[in-house]
Amino acid sequence: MTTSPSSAAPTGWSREGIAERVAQDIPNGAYVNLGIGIPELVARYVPAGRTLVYHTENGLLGMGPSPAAGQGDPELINAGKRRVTMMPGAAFFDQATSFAMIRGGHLDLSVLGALQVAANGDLANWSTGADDAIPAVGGAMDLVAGVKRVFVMTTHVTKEGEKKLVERCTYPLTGRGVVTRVYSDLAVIDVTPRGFELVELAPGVSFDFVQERTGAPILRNPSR
Amino acid sequence: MTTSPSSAAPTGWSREGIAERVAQDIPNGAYVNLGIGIPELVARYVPAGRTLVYHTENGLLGMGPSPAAGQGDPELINAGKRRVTMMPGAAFFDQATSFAMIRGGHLDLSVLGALQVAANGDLANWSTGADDAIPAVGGAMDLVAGVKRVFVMTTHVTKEGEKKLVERCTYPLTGRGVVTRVYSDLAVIDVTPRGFELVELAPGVSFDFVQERTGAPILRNPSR
Amino acid sequence: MIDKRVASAHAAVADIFDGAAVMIGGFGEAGSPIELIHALIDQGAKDLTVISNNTGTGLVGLAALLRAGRVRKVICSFPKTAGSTVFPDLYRAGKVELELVPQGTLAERIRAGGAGVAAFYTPTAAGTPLADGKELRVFNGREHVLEHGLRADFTLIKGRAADTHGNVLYHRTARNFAPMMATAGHVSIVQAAEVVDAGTLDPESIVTPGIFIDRVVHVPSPALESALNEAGASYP
Amino acid sequence: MIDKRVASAHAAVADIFDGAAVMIGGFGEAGSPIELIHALIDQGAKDLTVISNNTGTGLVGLAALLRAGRVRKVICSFPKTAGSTVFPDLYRAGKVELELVPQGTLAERIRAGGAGVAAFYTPTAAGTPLADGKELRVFNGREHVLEHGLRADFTLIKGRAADTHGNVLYHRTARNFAPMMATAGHVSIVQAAEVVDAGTLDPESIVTPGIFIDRVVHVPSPALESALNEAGASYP
Repeated sequence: MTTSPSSAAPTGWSREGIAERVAQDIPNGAYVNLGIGIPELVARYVPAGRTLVYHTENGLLGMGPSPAAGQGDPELINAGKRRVTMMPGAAFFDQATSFAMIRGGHLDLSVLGALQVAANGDLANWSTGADDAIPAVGGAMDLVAGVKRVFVMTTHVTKEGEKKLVERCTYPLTGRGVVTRVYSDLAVIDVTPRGFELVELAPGVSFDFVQERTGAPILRNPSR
Repeated sequence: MTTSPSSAAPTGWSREGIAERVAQDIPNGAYVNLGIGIPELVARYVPAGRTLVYHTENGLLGMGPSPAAGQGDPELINAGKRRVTMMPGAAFFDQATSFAMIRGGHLDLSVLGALQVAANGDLANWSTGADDAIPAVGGAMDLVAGVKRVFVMTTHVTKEGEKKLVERCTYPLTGRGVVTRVYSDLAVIDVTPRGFELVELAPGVSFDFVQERTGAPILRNPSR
Repeated sequence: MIDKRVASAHAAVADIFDGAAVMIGGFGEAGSPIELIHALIDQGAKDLTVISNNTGTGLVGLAALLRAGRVRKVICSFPKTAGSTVFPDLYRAGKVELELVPQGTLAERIRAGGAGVAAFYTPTAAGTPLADGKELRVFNGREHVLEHGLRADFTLIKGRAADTHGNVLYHRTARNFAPMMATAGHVSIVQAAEVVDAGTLDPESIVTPGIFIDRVVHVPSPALESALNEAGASYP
Repeated sequence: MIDKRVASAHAAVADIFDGAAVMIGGFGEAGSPIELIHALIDQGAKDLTVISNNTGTGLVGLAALLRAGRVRKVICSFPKTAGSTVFPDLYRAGKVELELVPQGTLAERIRAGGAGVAAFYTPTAAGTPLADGKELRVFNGREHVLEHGLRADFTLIKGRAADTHGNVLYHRTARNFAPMMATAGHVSIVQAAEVVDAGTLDPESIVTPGIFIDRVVHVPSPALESALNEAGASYP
């Protein structure tokens, strides 16, 4: 049965559900950079028995969780400028070394948010291009250019119902052909040379429901 | 009175005398790289009250003198692969950082040997270009390309009496237009946009004696 | 005898001239050399080009320097941190120029400048608006952007400890841009919470070798941007 | 749980394949990973391209690898140290190819390879035979040479201490090329005199962060090239 976009009721994965789903796909020992905001949730859902090493591009490998409120060190922070802790085996380094890790392909995975993801893997996540916006990019372009696999975590459509998975990005790009996989509230979708390919539907979500909210064809990928 | 080259008797500065003369020209606090061999003698003659910081391109700033024979650490060595010591304030670093110091113009002075120095400042000191030679360059090209001032320490002519200060180098170059000043057993000679310029004659050596042993005109530079 | 100590932050920045390019360490407040920045505000130099990852928060430090109208141009990666209002207002009013550079490219350009590397090819930003007008070249089938080394007339950074030769240690993620900026400043100035004699720091652990540092200022209890802002401070 | 330890030098190098490019740390004997090199000789891989500053002395270590006929090509800056006879003989006999690179350019090419920088412009070697056939370009009135990043299939280095995550500390001037080579090897292997649990080393003092290291081998009392040579050793 097809549900029209206008009837989009709360369904599929919550933010936490998306984070949990992403965490399942990250192997033990992976070096991971989690983008600021929603992607940070992933760290809470890493399955027991797996150890990930978190990289924060401002100069720390082996980042640990936030300290208790009011605790911590104002000069032990993450890329979002919030206080964090460090794990056994942590190391501090300068920005040139930190981005050598990123650009040189040493990180296994980056999990980022998105404004738009295109069927060709293009990502827009740093600017809407609005005239009055203050442009700010940080390390986003470096991450997508360098990290081996880029996972995007996002709502499938915007609050206003606009599609975020599109044929071609209309917002300024962060990188071309860089996205590996998209985890939305509705589905897990790979970006392949053939375009979007369905990996998994969120519980209770139909393929047609997802396709209607997606700006490009999704292959059902029967081989999975 | 003119002395012909064929009558070249021992005269002018000894090796140690040249080293002492070079040392006079190095100000307190200078960061200095002394080439392997004769240039290393300079460190013995630094005037009292001056502290120089010695850089060895294999990764140490604040190099000290050789340890006693049989002493020292086989992994605390200089660019000539001989054991050295370290001074208070020393720091170890990797090769990329070491050559960032060199290439980035952070060293004040390099003192090097030479096969040939040309009147335009070209230096040849790494290869005679002989067919059966094993080519080896080490850090010589980096040093001459990057260090602020390059002093050459050399005998004025070869053992066979061939001129080493020439109009144009015939040996393969180490760098173009890089030599600041030449300290030989016979004289101190600047390399200027006008060519060689006399700074000082060694004791008992005449200008003509030096000019005859030099392959390009030397300006007497009356302004000094 | 080598001793790079200077008496005060004000003495350290006294010769910064109008129109100078100044690199300022820090990622957010971590590593921001507040006392040197405040001394620079007092000193009065204007038409500065500031190279720093951010643009400060509240009305102190980097934000105060901008607010005082001393900065003609900012080269940075992220000028709009939460709590940053001074730069956005100036930018919207057309009173400050912005060169936006991806963070890793900014770090690498500064490193290249300090290391005598004139320019380099990076895959970062290829195909994006930040590569507009830049030279592109394909290596191994992939488009790269030509980026140039960056140097500055002065560098201002904060260390945890420094010795009289200018060797520097940093504190945790306050390290960030400081080691590269130390190499790329024609005159590099460090404010350090602890200043010790040469020979005190472990030669194996020194992060910035003294050759890159020209002046050492002892600032025993450096202010933190967040603490100043919570107290409602503004400078001057 | 992350544990990069492998049981032996032989286990660590077991998958090095014929034709592989192998970076080997060391400046002279300082930092030369003798035990890993000897394990590689035992293992038998041939047609190797070796990237290392020198070519070894006597009949052990790097010189022994060359003498065993396993090396097709050497990329280095200085192949004729005192006491080096194996390489010169092979080179004169036309049995090994040599790519001579200025030491600083070699270091920077390896760093660039590991840092994802495709190529860079350096003033070093401009106007010399080592720039022959290379692209030249003028920046700020000065000629520069285009040099490309270098990577390798494997990197073999020696550390003073390593932890189970692969964080590494070095010993004095044995550090030399190891930190860059660790970043540029597809598989980077460190032999360390001391191996400790993660969390033991000071996070502020780590020279090579574990992300760059794939395998850690404990070699408690590494041999020194000079001591082996004085004893008249040859390998195998």
